[in-house]
Amino acid sequence: MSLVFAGLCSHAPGITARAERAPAELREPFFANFNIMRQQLEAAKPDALIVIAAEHFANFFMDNMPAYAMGAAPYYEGPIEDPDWLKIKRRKIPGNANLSFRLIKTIMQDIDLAYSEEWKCDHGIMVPLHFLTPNYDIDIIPVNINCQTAPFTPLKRAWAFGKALRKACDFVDERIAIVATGGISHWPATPNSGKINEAWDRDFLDKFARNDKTALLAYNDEAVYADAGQGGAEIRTFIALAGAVEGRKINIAFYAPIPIYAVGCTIAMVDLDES
Amino acid sequence: MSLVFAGLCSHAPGITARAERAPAELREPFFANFNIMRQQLEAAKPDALIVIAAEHFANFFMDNMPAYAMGAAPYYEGPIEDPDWLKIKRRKIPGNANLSFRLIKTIMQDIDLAYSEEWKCDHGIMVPLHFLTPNYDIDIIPVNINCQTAPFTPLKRAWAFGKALRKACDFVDERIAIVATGGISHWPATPNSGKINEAWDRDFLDKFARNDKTALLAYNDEAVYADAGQGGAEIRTFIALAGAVEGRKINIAFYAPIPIYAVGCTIAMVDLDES
Amino acid sequence: MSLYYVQKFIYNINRDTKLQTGFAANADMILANYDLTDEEACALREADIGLLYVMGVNGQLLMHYAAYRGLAWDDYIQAMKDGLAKYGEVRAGSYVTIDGGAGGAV
Amino acid sequence: MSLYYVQKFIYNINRDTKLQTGFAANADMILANYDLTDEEACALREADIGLLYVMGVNGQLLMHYAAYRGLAWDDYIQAMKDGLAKYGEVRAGSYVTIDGGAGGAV
Ligand SMILES: [Fe+3]
Ligand SMILES: [Fe+3]
Repeated sequence: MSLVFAGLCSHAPGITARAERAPAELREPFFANFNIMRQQLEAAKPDALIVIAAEHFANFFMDNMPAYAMGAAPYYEGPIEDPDWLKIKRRKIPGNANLSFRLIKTIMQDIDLAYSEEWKCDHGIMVPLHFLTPNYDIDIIPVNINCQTAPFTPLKRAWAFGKALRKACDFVDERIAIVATGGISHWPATPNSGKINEAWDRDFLDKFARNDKTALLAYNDEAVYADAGQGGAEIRTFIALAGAVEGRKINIAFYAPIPIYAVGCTIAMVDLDES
Repeated sequence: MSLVFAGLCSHAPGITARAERAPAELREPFFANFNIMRQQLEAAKPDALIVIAAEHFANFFMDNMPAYAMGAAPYYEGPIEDPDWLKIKRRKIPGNANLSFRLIKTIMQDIDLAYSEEWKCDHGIMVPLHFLTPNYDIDIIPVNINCQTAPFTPLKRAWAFGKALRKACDFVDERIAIVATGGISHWPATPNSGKINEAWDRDFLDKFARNDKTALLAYNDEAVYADAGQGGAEIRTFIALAGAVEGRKINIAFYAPIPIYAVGCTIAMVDLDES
Repeated sequence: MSLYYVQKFIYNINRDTKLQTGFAANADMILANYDLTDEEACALREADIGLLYVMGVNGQLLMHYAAYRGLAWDDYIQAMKDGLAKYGEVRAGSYVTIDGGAGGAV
Repeated sequence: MSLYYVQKFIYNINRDTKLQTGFAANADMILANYDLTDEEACALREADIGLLYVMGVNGQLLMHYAAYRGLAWDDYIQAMKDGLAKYGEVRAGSYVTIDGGAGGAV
């Protein structure tokens, strides 16, 4: 098998844009766990990193909104946001179109994904890369799941996508890492920004850590919106990762609500070697 | 059940752009069968007409190429081509966004279709509408299957899409008509334009008429390209229709190679009432 | 009713630095490419973030547009609150304010 | 090697009458928005349909571009044949000519 790393992290733009405004006793362990994740990712020596993201209208609009899309370009660009605002420099990021298309051709036998021969990354991908591949020296392959506008990708299809992605990874010779990135409960980009439903988050993370497919797919959009806000739709990225590592537990390395970052900040990794 | 009409027709731009250049003994029976199809469509009193098309880069490019997309706009526009070239006037065409989204929400449980809140129609939709709804007085819902650039939508997924579309049609109260439109063998937009593999076409149409799922899904992209040209990829629209009327035979009302129209011209209809 | 095109303009300009240059040079010429009411075109030109929020622009589009138009984070949050006070409740979409903005960090 | 952007320009202009107006007024300014070699920009500006065909532009894009640039049907087919004679075989993509163009209607 060629999946060599699987993990999940938050991507809220406040993590870099407003980094210093969080209390040090929350920020420091959060960033320390990003560092641990980076070390484990590097130790896995991946040839490519697939980022399963929930973008925020960087590439996809309602003129053509795919349930999922995968990048297939030789390079990508980001961030689309004002670099001074996000505090991440705009740059090109290396890709691998040939590998992308090999993965896509396998996945599309089961999952009707769109493919994109150009891609602009927003904070949803740039914040994770800022911490995990700070030298931008690993080929990335961006993936988006529609978490941004209803009708959203159904949860069971997000799971099926993760499973199909895993099958495709196992089918290529390259060493593949997957990082999913999304928020749990949050009310971003509203006056409620900073509101976090910690009890809901911890209950969700418990199901996620146990990789309880039935429990994860039992959520419904209306309840998630009511309990977990607009940002709750991003649980699709968690569920896709769970599908990709079906049957394995997921270690929650860090969780803490950090209101000025507007999300319950999360770092999770999967031990792919455990029996 | 609320599917009230199902049929298929050719859409090559030469059918209108170069109408008078075909021999009258071929053109007249072809256009007469378009007329019969229009009468049957009108007699079915549909509330909306879903056109399953193979577009030609009217709305979708390799920056975001969906396996299929469905329109969800209050109106559409077309043709994108020079109206004097296509000989079809540019106009708005009525849509029904509410109905579109009800269909999409059902379909997306099984099929990961993209949705599009605006859509520009090319000859792939305008030529059929020119003959079938000449007064543009029926709400249309455009659908595209990627037949234009590899990797194409797998044939088995095109079939599955047709089946999911049928399920969604049966789930709404409106009376729905479906017209699929595509070419069989052809080498369009090359110096070979006009080349037609009649033997291959007739063999394909035999399988299509019998609605032989196994035979239809046994085609593969390499052989179709070799035997049926660049345009052969459009058999996906035939296969989606076959999936939508699974178990029913399809009547080939007309078939004749018409080289100046660059395709074997086809009209087919399904008797939805037969037991 | 052209919220779709308000959002499409924001989508396009948020991701395209060449369009940003064109908009800085001649905003009206760029806005003329979108099917907008006068109120919508004015809100976009004047960066009336509060009104755009109340109109129902998806927050993920508006947050980036506010940053591109130069609003610092706290000012952007305040602009939405001011918009609610001035124009009333959010008219469309899912980016409504709940509980009067309770739980917010700013 | 920027066939992707040659095709993207054609895709955009085929479907957008406002872009067509801008291109008619100042072709170079519009083409500057795409990552093109000099040969590519020249072929697009001069409507060298034969060269664009040989470069590997998808036929479904090129057919519409030729019509937009005013080529009648038979002239468009002839332009591809002339391109093959002048520039050699199609370099990329699947819209190759087979059997020397046998079976064609024009
Ligand atoms: Fe997000
Ligand atoms: Fe076609």
